[in-house]
Amino acid sequence: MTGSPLIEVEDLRIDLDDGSRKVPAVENVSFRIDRGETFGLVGESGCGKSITALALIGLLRPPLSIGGGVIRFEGQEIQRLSAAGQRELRGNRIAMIFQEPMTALNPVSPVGRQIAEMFVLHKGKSWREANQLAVEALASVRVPAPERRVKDYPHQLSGGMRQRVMIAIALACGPDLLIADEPTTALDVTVQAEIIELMRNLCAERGTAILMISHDLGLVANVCRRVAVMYAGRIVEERGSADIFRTPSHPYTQGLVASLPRLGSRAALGRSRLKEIAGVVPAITSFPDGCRFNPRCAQATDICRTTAPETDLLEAGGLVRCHHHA
Amino acid sequence: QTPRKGGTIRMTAPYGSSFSSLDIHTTQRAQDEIYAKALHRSLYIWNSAEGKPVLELAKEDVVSGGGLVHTFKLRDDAYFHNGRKMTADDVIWSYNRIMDGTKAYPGARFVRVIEGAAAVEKGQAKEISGLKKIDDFTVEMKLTEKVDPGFYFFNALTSIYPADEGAKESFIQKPIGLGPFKFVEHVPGSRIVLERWDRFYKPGKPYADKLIVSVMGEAAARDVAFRNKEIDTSVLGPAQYVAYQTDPDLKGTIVEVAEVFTRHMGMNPAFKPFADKRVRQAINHAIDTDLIIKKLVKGKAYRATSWLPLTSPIYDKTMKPYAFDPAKAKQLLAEAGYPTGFEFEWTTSQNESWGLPIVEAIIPMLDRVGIRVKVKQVETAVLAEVIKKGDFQAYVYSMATGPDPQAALKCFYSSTPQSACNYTSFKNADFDKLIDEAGQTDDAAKRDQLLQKANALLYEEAPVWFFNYNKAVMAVQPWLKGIQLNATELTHQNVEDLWVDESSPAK
Amino acid sequence: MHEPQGRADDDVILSIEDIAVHFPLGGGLLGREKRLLRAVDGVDLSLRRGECLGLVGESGSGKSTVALSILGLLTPTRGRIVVDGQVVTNRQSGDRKALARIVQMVFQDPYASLNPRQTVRRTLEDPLRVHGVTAKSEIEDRVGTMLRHVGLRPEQSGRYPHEFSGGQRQRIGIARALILNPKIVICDEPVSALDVSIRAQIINLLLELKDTLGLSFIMISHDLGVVEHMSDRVAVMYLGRIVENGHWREIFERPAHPYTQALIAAIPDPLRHAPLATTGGDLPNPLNPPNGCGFSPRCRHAEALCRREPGPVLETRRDGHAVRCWRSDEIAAQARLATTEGRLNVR
Amino acid sequence: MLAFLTRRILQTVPTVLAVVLVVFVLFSVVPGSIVSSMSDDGRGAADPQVVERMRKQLGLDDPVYMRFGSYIAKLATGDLGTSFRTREPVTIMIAKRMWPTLQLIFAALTFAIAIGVPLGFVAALRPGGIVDTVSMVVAVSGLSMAKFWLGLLLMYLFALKLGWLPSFGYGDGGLKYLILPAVTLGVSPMALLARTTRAAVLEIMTADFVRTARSKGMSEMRVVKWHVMRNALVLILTTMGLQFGALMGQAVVVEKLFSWPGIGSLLVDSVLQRDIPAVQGSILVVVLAFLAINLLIDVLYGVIDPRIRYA
Amino acid sequence: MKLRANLIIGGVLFALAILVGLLAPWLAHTDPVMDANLMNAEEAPSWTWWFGTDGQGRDIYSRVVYGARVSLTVGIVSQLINSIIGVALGLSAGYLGGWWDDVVNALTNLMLAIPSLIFALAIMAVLGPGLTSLLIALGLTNWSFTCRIARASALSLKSQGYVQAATVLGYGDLRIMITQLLPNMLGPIVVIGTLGMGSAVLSEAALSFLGLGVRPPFPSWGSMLSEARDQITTAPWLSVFPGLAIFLTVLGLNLLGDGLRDILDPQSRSRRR
Ligand SMILES: Nc1ncnc2c1ncn2[C@@H]1O[C@H](COP(=O)(O)OP(=O)(O)OP(=O)(O)O)[C@@H](O)[C@H]1O
Ligand SMILES: Nc1ncnc2c1ncn2[C@@H]1O[C@H](COP(=O)(O)OP(=O)(O)OP(=O)(O)O)[C@@H](O)[C@H]1O
Ligand SMILES: [Mg+2]
Ligand SMILES: [Mg+2]
Repeated sequence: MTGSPLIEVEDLRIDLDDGSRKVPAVENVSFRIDRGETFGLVGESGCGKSITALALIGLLRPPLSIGGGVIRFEGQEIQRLSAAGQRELRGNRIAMIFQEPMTALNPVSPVGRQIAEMFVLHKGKSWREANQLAVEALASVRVPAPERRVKDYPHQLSGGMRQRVMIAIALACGPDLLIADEPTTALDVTVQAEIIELMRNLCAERGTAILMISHDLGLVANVCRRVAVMYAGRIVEERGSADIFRTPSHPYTQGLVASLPRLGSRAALGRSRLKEIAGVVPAITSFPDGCRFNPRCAQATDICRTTAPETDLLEAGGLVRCHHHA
Repeated sequence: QTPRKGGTIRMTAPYGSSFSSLDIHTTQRAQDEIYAKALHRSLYIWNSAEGKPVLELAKEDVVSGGGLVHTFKLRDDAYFHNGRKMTADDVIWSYNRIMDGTKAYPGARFVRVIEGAAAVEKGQAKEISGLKKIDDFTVEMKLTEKVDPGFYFFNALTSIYPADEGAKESFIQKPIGLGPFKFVEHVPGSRIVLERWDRFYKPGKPYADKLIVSVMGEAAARDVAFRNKEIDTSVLGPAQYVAYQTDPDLKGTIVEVAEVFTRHMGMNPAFKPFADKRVRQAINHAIDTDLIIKKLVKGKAYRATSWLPLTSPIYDKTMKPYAFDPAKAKQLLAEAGYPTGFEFEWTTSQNESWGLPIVEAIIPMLDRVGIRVKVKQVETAVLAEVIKKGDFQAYVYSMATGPDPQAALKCFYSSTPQSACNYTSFKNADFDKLIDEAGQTDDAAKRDQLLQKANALLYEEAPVWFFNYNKAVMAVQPWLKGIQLNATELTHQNVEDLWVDESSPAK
Repeated sequence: MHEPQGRADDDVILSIEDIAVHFPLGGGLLGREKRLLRAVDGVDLSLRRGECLGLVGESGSGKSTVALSILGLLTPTRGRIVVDGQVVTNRQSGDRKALARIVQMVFQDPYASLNPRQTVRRTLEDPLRVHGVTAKSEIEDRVGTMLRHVGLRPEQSGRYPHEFSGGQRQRIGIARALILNPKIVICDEPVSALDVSIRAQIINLLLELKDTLGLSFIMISHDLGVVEHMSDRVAVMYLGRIVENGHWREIFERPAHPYTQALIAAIPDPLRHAPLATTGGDLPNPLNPPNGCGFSPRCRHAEALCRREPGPVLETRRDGHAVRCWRSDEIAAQARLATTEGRLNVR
Repeated sequence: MLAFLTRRILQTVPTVLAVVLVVFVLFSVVPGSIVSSMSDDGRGAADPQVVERMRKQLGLDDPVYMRFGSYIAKLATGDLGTSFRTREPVTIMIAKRMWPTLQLIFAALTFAIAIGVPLGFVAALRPGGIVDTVSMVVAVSGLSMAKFWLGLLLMYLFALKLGWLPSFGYGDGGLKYLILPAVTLGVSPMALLARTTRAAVLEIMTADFVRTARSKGMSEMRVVKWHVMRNALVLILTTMGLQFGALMGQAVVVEKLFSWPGIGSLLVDSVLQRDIPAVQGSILVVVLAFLAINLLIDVLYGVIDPRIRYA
Repeated sequence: MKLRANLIIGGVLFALAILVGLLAPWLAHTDPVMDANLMNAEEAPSWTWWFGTDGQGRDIYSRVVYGARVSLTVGIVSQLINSIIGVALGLSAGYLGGWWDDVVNALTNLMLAIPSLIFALAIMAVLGPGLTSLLIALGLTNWSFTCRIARASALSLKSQGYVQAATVLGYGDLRIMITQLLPNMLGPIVVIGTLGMGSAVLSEAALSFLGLGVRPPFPSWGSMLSEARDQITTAPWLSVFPGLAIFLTVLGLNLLGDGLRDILDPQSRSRRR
């Protein structure tokens, strides 16, 4: 965790305007990613992973807005940049791939053109050159017969192929950071494996850092060096990926690791009742006071119900946000 | 003022949103005769100043054979628009065509007065035996009745077509006639454009170079167009009549004439209350007709006394219309056995001058004497059918009651079928006798007297509620001169007599 | 926990015999050319009493189609389904009710599977009424019991679905499936739409109910962890066919079919920051399936034999382990090495 | 493509036949007839003999099935019969009226597109803004006015008060005659298009691929130009296809009001005067036009939206 | 849920129109039919005659008030007929599919292909002018849109879990259609219905203009407006007030429809979720 940070997020807050007031959907989020590093963000649906990513790339739209904190890209505060300056970063230096490859591509535009746009936008190429480069880009994500495929429309490609196109678009300009928001959730496991490998290899070759978002703790832990776990708009734990799985510190992380049947565990340990996390994920408008996990936490005490815990540094490395962490 | 040559006359055809047909033999609608007056000519023509038909295509009519044989000396200077001179053959050909039984031309009812015409209609003969070509410009016509052929051969239904040309398919697309203007263009649903026919037989006529007849069924649109000086003539309804009268700019444009139409409510004697003369009279008393004419019709009508209209040559000026007298009406109803009144169904169209609005105004008046009205609104086309079939208790309608008084009164002749025009199934022996006598007499004065008597009898019998005679009102732009007060239909102008001065905005 | 072992055949409560479901695409009067989509193409399965059968396979491999055929929502193009001794294929429409009392279903999306305009009470009462339970007290009784079974409080039954969380909704869905006391419950991805932290609750509930009510389950899932955890036997589908079928332990410890192997190997191991095993290629277009073995284009063991027609047949070996592969024996040995070694050193 | 067109054209045959049948049945029981309507202005009473001949000649007394049979037989040869009223072939009558109606409808659509689509775009780019509010109020108001009333007001204002345009008629076919009727007719599709466009653009602006486009570092202008427009067009096209039918209907009113020589006024006249062959012919042509336009739109879909392919 | 301005304005306008129609006997100054007194013909608006009088001397205010009854009846009843036909056909076609779906589709295409105003014109010609005919004519010619929506909803709802669940539970087809599908497709149907009511009121006016309107003597706004068109320059009050009544009511219905769409349309709802 040394070297100059590529991107640094400090105390980020994202507000959701629900018409009458502003509710923080994400709060106190801080993390940094170094050049070429792989960083994972996990958490359940609705905990704020995607909007955090959108904030990084400057794509929050009303009713969402950045309510506080700083995001620095290579030391530059992104929010201070002009709109044009932000656009220059976007796509060129920071790229993003989205969850649903079907809807993330324009259905009425050939995929080749959608790749070529990147070269026109950021490299000042003519369409003719850009189209040529698009073929190469498509070849680099190992799409067979790229010369023919560039003319295809998204619906003519399978899910895996589409996600490859997304990767080709994202990596077209050789960005420094690739944000992958659940890039494989819509795919089958066998296809997922291929996409993940492709992404991992390409980024490693080019030294691109990855921010990978997923709710699959196992996947993220496998792909990323460091993993942050989000719960209800806050990062509750940030660790090296092996540690977080082996010795989770936060009760929520512990619960997650223990609650899911893992392949091979029954064969090894026999079938036992799964560990449950009681209760439900709180709604964004009714986050509990204190530690947001307290209503579901078996170890909760009074302080958890009143005071939000600060981030603690762990001896073994990493951060945790819990009054009673292990 | 000497008429100016040149210019464009822009007339309107206000009775619907198109012309029915360019074959004028097939249609008797007032709408179509507007253009036909420019394009075609018949043996006679209506003379508005004299109020009767006069010879047009013939120079002379020699009557013989006890008044049944007419020998017409035809013009020898009349040219069809294709440049061919009209001859006796064209006249005979045209009348034969009209009698073609397989085609059902409405003009047949006029030509049928020629001997042998009915046989042609039934397919028993090829040519009308009563028509003979004496030489190229002389035709002999033998009639079946002693009538004035002028009333039969003056309107456009009996126009003279160029023989053989008229049978061609193309004729209906590009009609050819003898009129002062020749056909240029027809935009169906919009307008007919005609231009001056140089070889027209009346020297120096027509004056204008061009005639445009635009179809404009919407009164409101016509109003705007007239005020906007886009058209030279516009027929006015009651509302606009008032408006134009009160507008200093437009006041001078109004031209009006009493037309030969009688508006009335026909009562079906098959409906029991209406079988009683007293009930029919009661209705005539119960309705404040003058008030309706004054307020609702805005004075754009003349109070009807009896059947024959104001412009009828035998109109009896001494006759007084039914008085508005609800008390009398009540009394008559009581006498007839309806002291508390009754209810009837009144079939009407939407016509603004003699349809629904009138009925709406009458409903409360009749209600005051105990008669309740149920309105049945139908379309005009349906109304005509309903009336012919006798499928009504009462109807309201407007009927041509001229120019021939004898023909108008014949509608109440008991043997005239309901489907012809005896819509109220009128049967009265005295009336029949008067008509018969009038038909047989040679003495014009006596005939008029008999017909007047018949008309008075109708007043007494009151088969209808006598409403009004139409006052036709047209607005005419100040630059259009020579408008004739045609009592048969104000819009039917002999266009060769019209001319426009320099102030016309039309090129 | 108790795990049923090889039982006699009279214990079979559901048997599927060579069913196929073909969807005609296009067609119709003056329509475009007709094409057949062979969603399910010759599937044999059987389910024993009290057993949980896991059905896994890639998206579009025909799992749901099999389920819908069992439930009578689809009429198979060929083959026979026998439920509790009754043939349900070629049934008359009146039999729908009878079948309903035997087989029920839990749906994937708890948000879409409850009628938003009906209270929970109506959702549970109506099926009873349809099935001739009219006594008010009995209805109330059964609804109350069922709600308690699935961990909801009967007082909540007057609420509408949107007033419940996803996990609670799935409980309601389960209650609805069980209200008619069916013998077989088919769960089509019962937890994949749920929050990760809720899944365990539902999985535990299903297993509990299976034991207390003596239910037989068919468990369809993408998540091999869940399938392994819940199933007694597992069937793996690929391109409308069963490629492997057997006891769970056999399948997960000694997968014989290369596809099953690939499937298991593609699951990322959180404790190993290592490349994932990849197969290459996507599931082929079912409208245009490959010749011979359906998996051959993606199979690294494929030989000329594999691409030849007819494809391999489902061959049953000892202990009921069936595989559809010409070369399974040769591959099996390598596979055992690949999967067991690196993986099973869990704490 | 050719196969698609053939198939689609063949598919319309049942619709066309059904239309013919429906209209035929309706007008075989309609009260009143051409014969009575000929004398409906009260001039010259009808001559019973002529009436009878005419009924026979026009086949009005034949049983319905016979009339239908012979109509279909003739229709198969492209013959729409002979008008009762004008006594010319209906095909010729319609041919003369077709162009003005198409002119009117296309002018109205052009107006609607030229105003409605940009209005919708502008409104959607700042939802809730002043432009949005004003344009949507205008749009809803445009939808809420009786056509003939609006036409009269326009006529009054632009022809009479301002004197800019002629108030009626086809004139020499010039553009200035077309403007008022086209605007009158175009107001409601304009309003609908503005609303559809707004809704479509708003919806597309929230689509995932727009987010992707933004993530590429595109400016909003480019996002709209490169990604939103074409997608919005698909939705706009759908509205237009359906609007065409409504426009044909509205044209009846507008043509009558402005003395416009189109199919619409022909239709009203023919209905009111019971010129049955002309009624059948014009409805048939209107339906064919509708089907043709929708076919065209389907083809356009294929051009715009690659997801739609015609085998 | 935040109430939108269009919903409120639209709702108020429409409710007002309904109220006026219901309370007509109390609101009206005179009888709209019998109190024709030609002595008062064509008076301009004044304290005695709020909206002036017409050619027959009837109080326009009272006629506008009573006109609400006819016009709203036309709007509501005809649209109700349309909705019922459209939903019945569309729902059953979408749910049952098969040949019935083909038949309904063919019918819908047919109805779409004949412009509804033209179809209504033809039906009016057959039935003759009058309120019943009008209700039938407008009620039979505008269901295709509803039908399409209902069919599309049925198709998409059919694959929803709860509909499948109902089938699995052994519900009969009719029960499924009525209890599971119908309540869940009402939103868009109601929206279309509201908009359809507005266009029915306008269609009535258009048919009046073409000479095939409502049967007198009971006034409808459309017939009043159409009758008064000749006097637009001379007695503008004759047309202004019924014209305004139509405009405001249809405007209200349109706004109401839009507002309801915002609330009921699942698409816009999901966007906000
Ligand atoms: N456009 C928006 N309008 C209103 N609320 C939003 C919007 N986008 C996100 N939210 C809310 O913000 C919260 C965080 O959303 P986010 O999409 O970041 O979740 P996530 O962690 O990515 O979940 P998932 O795993 O489902 O993608 C959620 O409660 C969501 O409802
Ligand atoms: N009603 C239908 N009409 C046409 N094709 C269908 C239909 N239902 C399913 N299919 C096709 O049949 C195949 C199998 O579908 P099925 O839903 O059974 O797969 P699955 O294994 O359940 O997939 P998933 O994991 O995505 O649920 C797919 O290719 C699907 O597209
Ligand atoms: Mg997300
Ligand atoms: Mg499935």
